[in-house]
Amino acid sequence: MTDLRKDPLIPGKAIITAIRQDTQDIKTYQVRDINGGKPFDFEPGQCAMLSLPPAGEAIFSITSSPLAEMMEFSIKNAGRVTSEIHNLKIGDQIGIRGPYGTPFPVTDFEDKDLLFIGGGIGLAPLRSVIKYVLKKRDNFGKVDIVCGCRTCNDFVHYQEITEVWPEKSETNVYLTVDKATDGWTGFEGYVPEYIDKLGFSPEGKTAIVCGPPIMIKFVVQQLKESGFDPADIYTTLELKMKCGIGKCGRCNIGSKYVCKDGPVFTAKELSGLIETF
Amino acid sequence: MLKLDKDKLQDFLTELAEEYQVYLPIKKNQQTDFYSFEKLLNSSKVLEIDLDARLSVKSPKSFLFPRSESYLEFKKDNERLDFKLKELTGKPNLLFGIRNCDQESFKLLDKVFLQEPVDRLYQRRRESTITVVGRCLDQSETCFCQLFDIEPAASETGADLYYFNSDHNLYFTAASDQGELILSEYSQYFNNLESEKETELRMQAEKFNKTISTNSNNPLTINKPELLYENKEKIFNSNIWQELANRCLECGICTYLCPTCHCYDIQDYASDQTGERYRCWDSCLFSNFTEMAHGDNPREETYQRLRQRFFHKLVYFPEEQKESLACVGCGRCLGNCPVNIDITEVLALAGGVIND
Amino acid sequence: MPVEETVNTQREKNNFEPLLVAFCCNWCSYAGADLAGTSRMNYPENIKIIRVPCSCRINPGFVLRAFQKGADGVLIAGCHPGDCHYMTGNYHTRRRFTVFKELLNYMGIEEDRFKVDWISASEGRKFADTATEFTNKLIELGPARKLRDSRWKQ
Amino acid sequence: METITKQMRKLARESLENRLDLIIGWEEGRFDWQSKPAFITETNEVDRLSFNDYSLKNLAGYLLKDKFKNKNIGIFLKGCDYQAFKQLINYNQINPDNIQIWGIACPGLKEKDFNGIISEAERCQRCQNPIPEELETIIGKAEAAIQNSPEDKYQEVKALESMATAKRFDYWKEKLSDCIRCYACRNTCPLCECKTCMLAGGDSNNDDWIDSAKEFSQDFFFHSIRAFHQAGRCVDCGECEEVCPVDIPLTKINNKIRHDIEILYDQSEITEEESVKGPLLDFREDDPEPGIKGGTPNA
Repeated sequence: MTDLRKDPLIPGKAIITAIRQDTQDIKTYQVRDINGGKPFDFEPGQCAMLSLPPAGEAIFSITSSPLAEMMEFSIKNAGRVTSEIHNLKIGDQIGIRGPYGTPFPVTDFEDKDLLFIGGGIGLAPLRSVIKYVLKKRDNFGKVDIVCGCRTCNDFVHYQEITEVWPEKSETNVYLTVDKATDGWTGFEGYVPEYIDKLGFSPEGKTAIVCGPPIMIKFVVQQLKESGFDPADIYTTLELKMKCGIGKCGRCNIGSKYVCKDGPVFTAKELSGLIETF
Repeated sequence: MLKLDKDKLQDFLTELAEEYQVYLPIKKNQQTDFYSFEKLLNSSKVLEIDLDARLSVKSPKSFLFPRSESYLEFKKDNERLDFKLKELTGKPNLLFGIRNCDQESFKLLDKVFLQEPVDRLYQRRRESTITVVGRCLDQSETCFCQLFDIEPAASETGADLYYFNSDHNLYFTAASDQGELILSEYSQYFNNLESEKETELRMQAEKFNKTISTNSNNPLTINKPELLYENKEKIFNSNIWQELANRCLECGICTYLCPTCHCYDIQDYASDQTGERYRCWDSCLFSNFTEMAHGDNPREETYQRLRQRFFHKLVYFPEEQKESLACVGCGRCLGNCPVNIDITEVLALAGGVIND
Repeated sequence: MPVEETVNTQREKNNFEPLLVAFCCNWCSYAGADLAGTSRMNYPENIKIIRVPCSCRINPGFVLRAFQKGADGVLIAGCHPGDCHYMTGNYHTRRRFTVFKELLNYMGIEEDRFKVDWISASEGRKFADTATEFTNKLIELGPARKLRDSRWKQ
Repeated sequence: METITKQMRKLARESLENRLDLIIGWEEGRFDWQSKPAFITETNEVDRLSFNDYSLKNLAGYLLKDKFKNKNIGIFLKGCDYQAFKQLINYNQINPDNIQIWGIACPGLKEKDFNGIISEAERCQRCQNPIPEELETIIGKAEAAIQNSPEDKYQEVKALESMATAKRFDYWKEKLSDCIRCYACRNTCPLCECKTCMLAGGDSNNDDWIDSAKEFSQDFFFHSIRAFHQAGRCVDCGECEEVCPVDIPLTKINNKIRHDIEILYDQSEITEEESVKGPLLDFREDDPEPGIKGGTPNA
């Protein structure tokens, strides 16, 4: 007899153990399973489907490091499920299932210089792999992190970005805002402009880009022009996802399914797909 | 091979219906579709079994992948959230009188749903369903199963029982132990037949399979379905899709009648604090299929969605599943499309793009 | 046997308490209901009142949604034609729900399950009577299962 | 039929040569029982145009598509199609200035059912206006057009009305149980012009009135409200019933509302003057009270 409990669509139960209001419309939620541990094992860059009946389900990148004992999600209030999540309090139970998606190939990253480029909420999917890299700092080369947001109070967990990350050896953090407000003295301009100004040399360097599609398009183009090999540029593709297991057809692009073969793709893989968004 | 006299069919099905939930082609106001045997018995209107209709209106995929199926009940009171699974109840299904193209379409659905991670909702129905294929000995003008090397007179692989429907009898052969079991358990309805009759029927089947696979008046023998797969960039970027999309109504007829379309949506129904989550059919032609929460829709235009339907079936699915095209040539889409969008027209236009 | 007897016997027989959803326009019928309350007129508590700014605010979807979620009868109460606070609101209600009531009955819903009535702010008595009569009628008719969503649980 | 096809091609060639960018008509399908909408932009393609026994599709709906909005279009409309076109003008959904219409005196068309039996199309059996008289160019011979007596219009509706309510419910429960919610009836209706439909079928992104579950109450909601939204607009062009893959008698719902509106508000034909609004957008002080057939005024 088929055991429905093992069906991939059935969510497990988890509890919200901490909530942090990062920006006006982004909160970060800490989620643990019933007995306080990590709901399931995952690798950096993978996602989980959070289930909040009767609003429904939605898929989110796990922003905490896979080595941590809990899971963190930075969630922007954008649609029906996310607005319902933003009403949650500490101690509320939710459904969770996963892990979904192909993780960042951290083993290939070893001994390489890494350039992380995150735009707005796009930093969330990168956080998990950044924390993993900074935890196992010696396995990796130089680390440069470029984050861009609309204004200076849109950075998620600004304190960690500016105080924790730069302390790590050979780790530089560069911040930019679209519009300088409230006494912002750092760089003012879009991320592609800032990358151009910083002028990173491509030798032995792997770039990981995540953010709004328009930003990814220009940044990837720029990186290619400055000599980065498309196979060394990792980026993510954002499509509507429903089942998370590559069957419901919604996130099908070319012969790939974003929820199963992605959301992490190399620029080389993306250019191989006939349909591009 | 065993013979069942058609007069005894009703009693045979009645006894079968004690053990199985029997569905069979029933003619209801000039249309033949799969309905339950009980419905036939206790329906006031005169409904009749119709084993001669070439094809049912809807494909029998709805017995393995129903239009909507709830699988989870939830109960939410302030911070507590409880889930309860909805197990499948009732007798296993027995699909009596499907065609070989439908049977072959189950194999394509298996490639999607039974591939890791296995979809138990589909598996529990697939493993318990008995299929009985009625062999075709002629083709209607909208059929083209031979293009996907499917033998309408049935090559006896996959279903539990196969039968020839000729003159006043049904001639059964079993193709699985379940099939053997049924033939032996209900042997009182069957009697064996002279071997000449059996060879005559088999010869007829052979001849029919051969004639349709060689006849070239089917337009798809000129522009083959593999055309898209072999010239995907050129055809993808051609403007045949805008031309076809001019008249497309973006409705769900082609995807919902198609035996191999398997896209679905997951929705919640809430009755105050409790409710249930269910899976239901969805169509890549609907405007909100790829619409994201913040309103952006990568496939905004009709032609992008129409192209996605043909490319997923004839290019992406084969790339992913090693050369099996997601089509069985039943012709339900081109027969029912309100504006006659037809795979032969698409491939003819595609052929035109490649030649010039 | 007067109407009262038959209704009570039926009520005990299968202790069926109908759910009557009433959309009352804020300016007249809701005030009428208030008046019925303040002047101590009793009417069955099966009636659940939803206040709407005007009877023409109600969309036929509300009526069907009410039946889907367990209502046994739906009442739309508005001002008498001509007294509408918004001048022409209830004229539109009248046309809209005359056509919709016909459509519902045509598609198989008993005529007595859905009623449109005009109750002014001073007609507390009429509100109480309408509520009582409608509830008794629903007890006779029994639960409305035709349009109820099978997934709906109380 | 050949004369109509020849005239169509002549008109199309002339107008494409001087001022029109697009001609919307019909062309042969793959099988002889098919006739599909054609969109002609080049004069050398004009010979694709053809009118045959199965050219039922109402082309007026295509005028709503954004990509045709600012083009100079020539369109062929039968009597029933033209009624829908007039409604689109009355509800100012399309701007008639850049649209050239050629009417067709419709001889009554055919349809082929599931078992291949060819019969007169249902809508033609009750058609009251086969010729769009108001148009100055009419193709085809007027006397060949079909004639039906006015009572044919609502025969089926009256038959259903005479049944008992409970039996009618069983009738509709049986019919609507075949619905697969493919939305072809809504998408093909020339007068269903909302950009996002409230009956979108429970896309889980936004709160919709109904969801896509196989649930009779949801399908009932969809079909009753879809018809009700066409109250006072539907012209019985028969498209919704024509495209339904499972043959649900949808025009019987729309025609019930048309029939009631004619009796209750005696606004039968679609009029053109500016002042007259749609029946449900208008009112009179002495309108009948809600009750069956507007009869029993409320006590």
